[in-house]
Amino acid sequence: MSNSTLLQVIDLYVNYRVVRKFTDITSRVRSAVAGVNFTLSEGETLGVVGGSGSGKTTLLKTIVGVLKPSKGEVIYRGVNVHNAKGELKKKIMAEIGYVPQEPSQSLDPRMKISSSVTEPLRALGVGKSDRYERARYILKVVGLSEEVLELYPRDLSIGMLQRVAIARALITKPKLVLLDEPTSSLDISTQAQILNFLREMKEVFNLSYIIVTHDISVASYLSERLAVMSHGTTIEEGSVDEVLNEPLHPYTRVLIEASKLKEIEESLEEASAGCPFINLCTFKTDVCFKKPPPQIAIGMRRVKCWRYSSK
Amino acid sequence: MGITLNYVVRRIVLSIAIILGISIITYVFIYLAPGDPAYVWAGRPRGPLASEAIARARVELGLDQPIYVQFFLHVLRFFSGNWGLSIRFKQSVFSLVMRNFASTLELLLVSFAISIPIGLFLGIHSSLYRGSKIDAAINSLSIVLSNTPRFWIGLAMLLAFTSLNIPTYGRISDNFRGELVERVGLYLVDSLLQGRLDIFLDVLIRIIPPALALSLYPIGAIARVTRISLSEALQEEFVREAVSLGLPRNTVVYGYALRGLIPSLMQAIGLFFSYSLIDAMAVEYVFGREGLGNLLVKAIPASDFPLVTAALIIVAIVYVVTNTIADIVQALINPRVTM
Amino acid sequence: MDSLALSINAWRKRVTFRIGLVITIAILLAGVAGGLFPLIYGWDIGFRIVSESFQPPSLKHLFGTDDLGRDMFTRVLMGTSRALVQTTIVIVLSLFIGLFVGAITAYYKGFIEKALSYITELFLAIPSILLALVFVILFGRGALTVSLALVASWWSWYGRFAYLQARAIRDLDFIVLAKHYGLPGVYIILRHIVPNIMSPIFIQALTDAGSVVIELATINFLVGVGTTSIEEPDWGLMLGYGVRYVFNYWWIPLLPGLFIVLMALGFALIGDSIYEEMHPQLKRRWRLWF
Amino acid sequence: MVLEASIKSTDLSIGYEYDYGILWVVNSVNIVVWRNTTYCIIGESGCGKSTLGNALAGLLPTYAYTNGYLEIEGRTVVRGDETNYNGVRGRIVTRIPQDPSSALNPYATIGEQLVKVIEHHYGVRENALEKARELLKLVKLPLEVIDYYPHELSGGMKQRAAIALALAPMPKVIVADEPTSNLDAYLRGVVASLLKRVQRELNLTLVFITHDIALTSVICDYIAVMYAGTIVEEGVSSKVLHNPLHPYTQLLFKAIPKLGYRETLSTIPGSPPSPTSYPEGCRFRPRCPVGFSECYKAPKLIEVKPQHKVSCWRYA
Repeated sequence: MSNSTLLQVIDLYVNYRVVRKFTDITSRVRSAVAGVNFTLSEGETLGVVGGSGSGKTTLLKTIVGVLKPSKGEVIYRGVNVHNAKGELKKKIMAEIGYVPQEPSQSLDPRMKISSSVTEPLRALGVGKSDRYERARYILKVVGLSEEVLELYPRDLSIGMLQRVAIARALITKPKLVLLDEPTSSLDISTQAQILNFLREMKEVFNLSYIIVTHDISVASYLSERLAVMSHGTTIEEGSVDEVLNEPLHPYTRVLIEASKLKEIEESLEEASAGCPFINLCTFKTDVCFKKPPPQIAIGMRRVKCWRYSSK
Repeated sequence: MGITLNYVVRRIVLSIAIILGISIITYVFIYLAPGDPAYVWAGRPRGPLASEAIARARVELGLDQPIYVQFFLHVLRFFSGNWGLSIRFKQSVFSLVMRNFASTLELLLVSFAISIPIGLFLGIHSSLYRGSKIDAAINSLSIVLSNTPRFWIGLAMLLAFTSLNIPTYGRISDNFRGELVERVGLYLVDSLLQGRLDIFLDVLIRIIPPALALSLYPIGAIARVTRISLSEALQEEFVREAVSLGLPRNTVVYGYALRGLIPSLMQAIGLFFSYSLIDAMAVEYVFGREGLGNLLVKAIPASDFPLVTAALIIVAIVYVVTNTIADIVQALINPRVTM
Repeated sequence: MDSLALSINAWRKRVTFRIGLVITIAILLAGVAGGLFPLIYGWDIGFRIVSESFQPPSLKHLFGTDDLGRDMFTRVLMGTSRALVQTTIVIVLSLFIGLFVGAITAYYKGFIEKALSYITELFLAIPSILLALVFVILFGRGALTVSLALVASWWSWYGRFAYLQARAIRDLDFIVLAKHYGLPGVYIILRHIVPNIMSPIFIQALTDAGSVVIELATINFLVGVGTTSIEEPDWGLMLGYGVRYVFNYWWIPLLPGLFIVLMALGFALIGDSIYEEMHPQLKRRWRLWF
Repeated sequence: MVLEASIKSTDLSIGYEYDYGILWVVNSVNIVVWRNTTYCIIGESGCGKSTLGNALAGLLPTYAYTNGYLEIEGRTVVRGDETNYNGVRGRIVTRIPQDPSSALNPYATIGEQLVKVIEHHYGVRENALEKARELLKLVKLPLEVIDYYPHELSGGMKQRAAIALALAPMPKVIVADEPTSNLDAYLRGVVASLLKRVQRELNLTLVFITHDIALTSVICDYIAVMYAGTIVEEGVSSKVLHNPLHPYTQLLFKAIPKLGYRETLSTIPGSPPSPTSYPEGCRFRPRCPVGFSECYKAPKLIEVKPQHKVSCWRYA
């Protein structure tokens, strides 16, 4: 049972329109997410690593159903998240929790913590006393005292706010929690507290996480699988050990080197019509300049690079 | 690739739609107005032939048509400048309104020529010295200025100037009235075109007091808007960056902080301009100047509805046009505009 | 709770707030007095001829007497209560309508947003005086009609303000999440959007009360449609009627105007001080980094 | 080689005006930064490192209060409560901002911004454009960027443009205030390497402020660790990184997740104190696992090993 598929993301595209200058008559379509594929088993955690502008926040928001994909599907336990209606939709919403990036923005500054935390239950139609009981319980689980319920966000430190945001995601007893940069606005000492806490929660509730972060060490601390994201697509995906020990893609390699504190070669940043990572690559061939690489599966791993296409 | 309508085009289409909306309201207004327009059109006939004359007028005016045809005709007439005849003045409403509007516009332009530099100066300095006594003084002054009824100050000024024997009543001295050749409609320009400096001075002296009274509100309002938005802009990171690069104070304030504010300030000034129209009408009335205000005061007791609506539509159109221009300029200046 | 703390701070630190409060309280007292006059002295107190006409201001007649010999001060006080009631109606109703229309405009993206923001724009463009005339034709002359006409024009101002404020917060995570949980739009607008946008708009409305007074006075000054007869003790009307006497009996048009100034100023000073308290970047003594 | 001091501070304290007096956020800082070296200041948010950086770059607002001395390249910029950065700001010291997307002027192209700065400092109109191109080449940006507006650039490119802008007045000292937060590991490494290369090529003094401890080992010669407004440890980077002495530094280094490291992270109990309620004596005392009675007195920063100073009673 524990090996069954929980979430499947199939060839996901999310487009948006841009007008470069106001004098432009036409708008161009750009993809924030361009062809993402992965499968997540129950109890498994996926770390998505990517810099700002790589489309990782858009990916999370699409998986959770806030944004609509232009193409592709998100399948949660055999149900397409974006087509679900009525009770089924509510059930899926309850089973997928979402923790946004900025804890200070994810809670209404004019609302008591108790109301904010119980909001998902209110949407599910849970009665008031049940809601509060559940809120008290969940706050105890995340290690906050009951008094917090009567406070407003401005009374709490940013680390506590993050705990409250996580508590809200956990209140509906989800199976899968999506975390958007859970530690990027925290201090180092608070970051360690939250990371340990997330691990603990995972064991207590048998959760799956999808963690999106720009810090590869944070991702590898919490995850079993790792996906490296850039230019809107996952350029490499595999188990943490495989990816860290034997990176296939040149970008993954420099990411790991940079994290191992080696001085790295600078390069011009220029996207070409073909592979965007030409400048990083020592194996480039003619085809790399012409066409963007396809996704290639090697065992349980996937990589987007022409180098492996012949194998 | 999707086709987007150009922002400028969209803005213009929107403003035309708004003017159309206003014309609908005016139509409702005239339609609801007491009295029979056909009766008025036929020249208030009496006697045995009256009903026939009214019937003829009804056909002429298209009042026998169904309501939507009438409305269509109304819109058509509206956009072709045929706004009917004034009941009180027995003249074409369009030309009457336009002539008077020129006078109001002249007053407004002079008052904004006074208030824009003063308001900007006060606002910029208030924000540069914010928290100080200068700032407190300027801020209090602008609150007082923008909360004094303009027509009341105008009245006080009229009294003061007249007791000093400075002629301020009316738009132009009666002696010159016949001598001025109207070309543009703005007397200040016309007199200069004619090369008559004496007329120009006479017109100028008469326009300054009402323009001053009228400029109180925009001075205060522009100063306040400038102060608040410049204070915010000076907090911005790129202004700090300019400071850290050792650029001189004037470059930082005018070249960096203020440059980004030009579009929003223009928009605000456009708004104040259209708001001031009603004030201008009241001030005009006080100073006995011809203009939309005096027209309105005479037209309302006479139930001259075509004239009243036309005069007010001008106000609405000025509002729409100034705002459209300000929006378009904003889009032209600001490279960040997104849709 | 927040606004109370702000007001206390404003009282402690700002002379302008104290001046504004004193003026406003004085005007309120004048309004109460003006409202009580007819109850005490009979319904015709404002119209009663008490003295010779055109008496200059004196201790007996503080603001002098008008062309018919009525006491101007009594009439001005009665005008105060009238103006206060009218201003309250205009501000409260337009604030209410504007706040909700703005919040709805921003919350429902797409067609509703476009349509409502165009409608707001349209009402912004229509001069209030035109709406006043339309309303007078529809419902007859009178103070209430003109107040409602002013509401019909004034709400659009708050509608746009609220829309801009709400647009800035509608994509914040807590609103996106609430929407995602499937909470109804009414709940989100009432619990999340309105509470987060209202305080700057409330302060704006407080500051605007002065403009409403002036606008009402201007309309009545020009066309007098806010009154049912020329006898009514309305500020704008009194001034408009008095204009003809400005050269000979200056107190008739000029003195009632003082009250308009005071009332507008009182509200504006209070609103402005609270605004300053809310924006620390305006408060700090600060001369760039030079 | 004789080391010359580029930045020298003596008992430098910086505070801000707030409702109930002055809030001192930086307390008695004594540092010496040698010329042509890279000096890192690390610490958690709210420890005063950005305020210290602003003091170095001459960006303290006028409602800030100062105490002590600060000398930059032989010019006294802070003496007691007087500050004077005239001729220092820009000419001698510039700053690389934290968030380049808000620090670049959104209304002007990159070229216009560079030319404006070069013209103001060196006044050569014809050469200014040439100089701007050289700067872009130095930071490895494509030359067509000169005609781009900031919003048309990617995050990494904006940061390079901001670095070019900071180099434009040809300063001797550069203060980089967390220039890499929000970039991924690769871009972070790229920006750090770029800064290091520029520092070497142009013989600059670089003050690098960061909370990213991993990055410091790549580029820093000296490291100062700040906690609650004071410097608790300072020294040559290899010594501080590999053999930290202060209990705070030791705990902090253990709290950072390392690549491939899966054991439970150790944490520092509690949270950093706020400037309104600094504890008496050693400010780390309430959270310190090895504190003792001496710690109720404020410790001094003393050299306990060659080129390695620490402020802790255990080494006194």
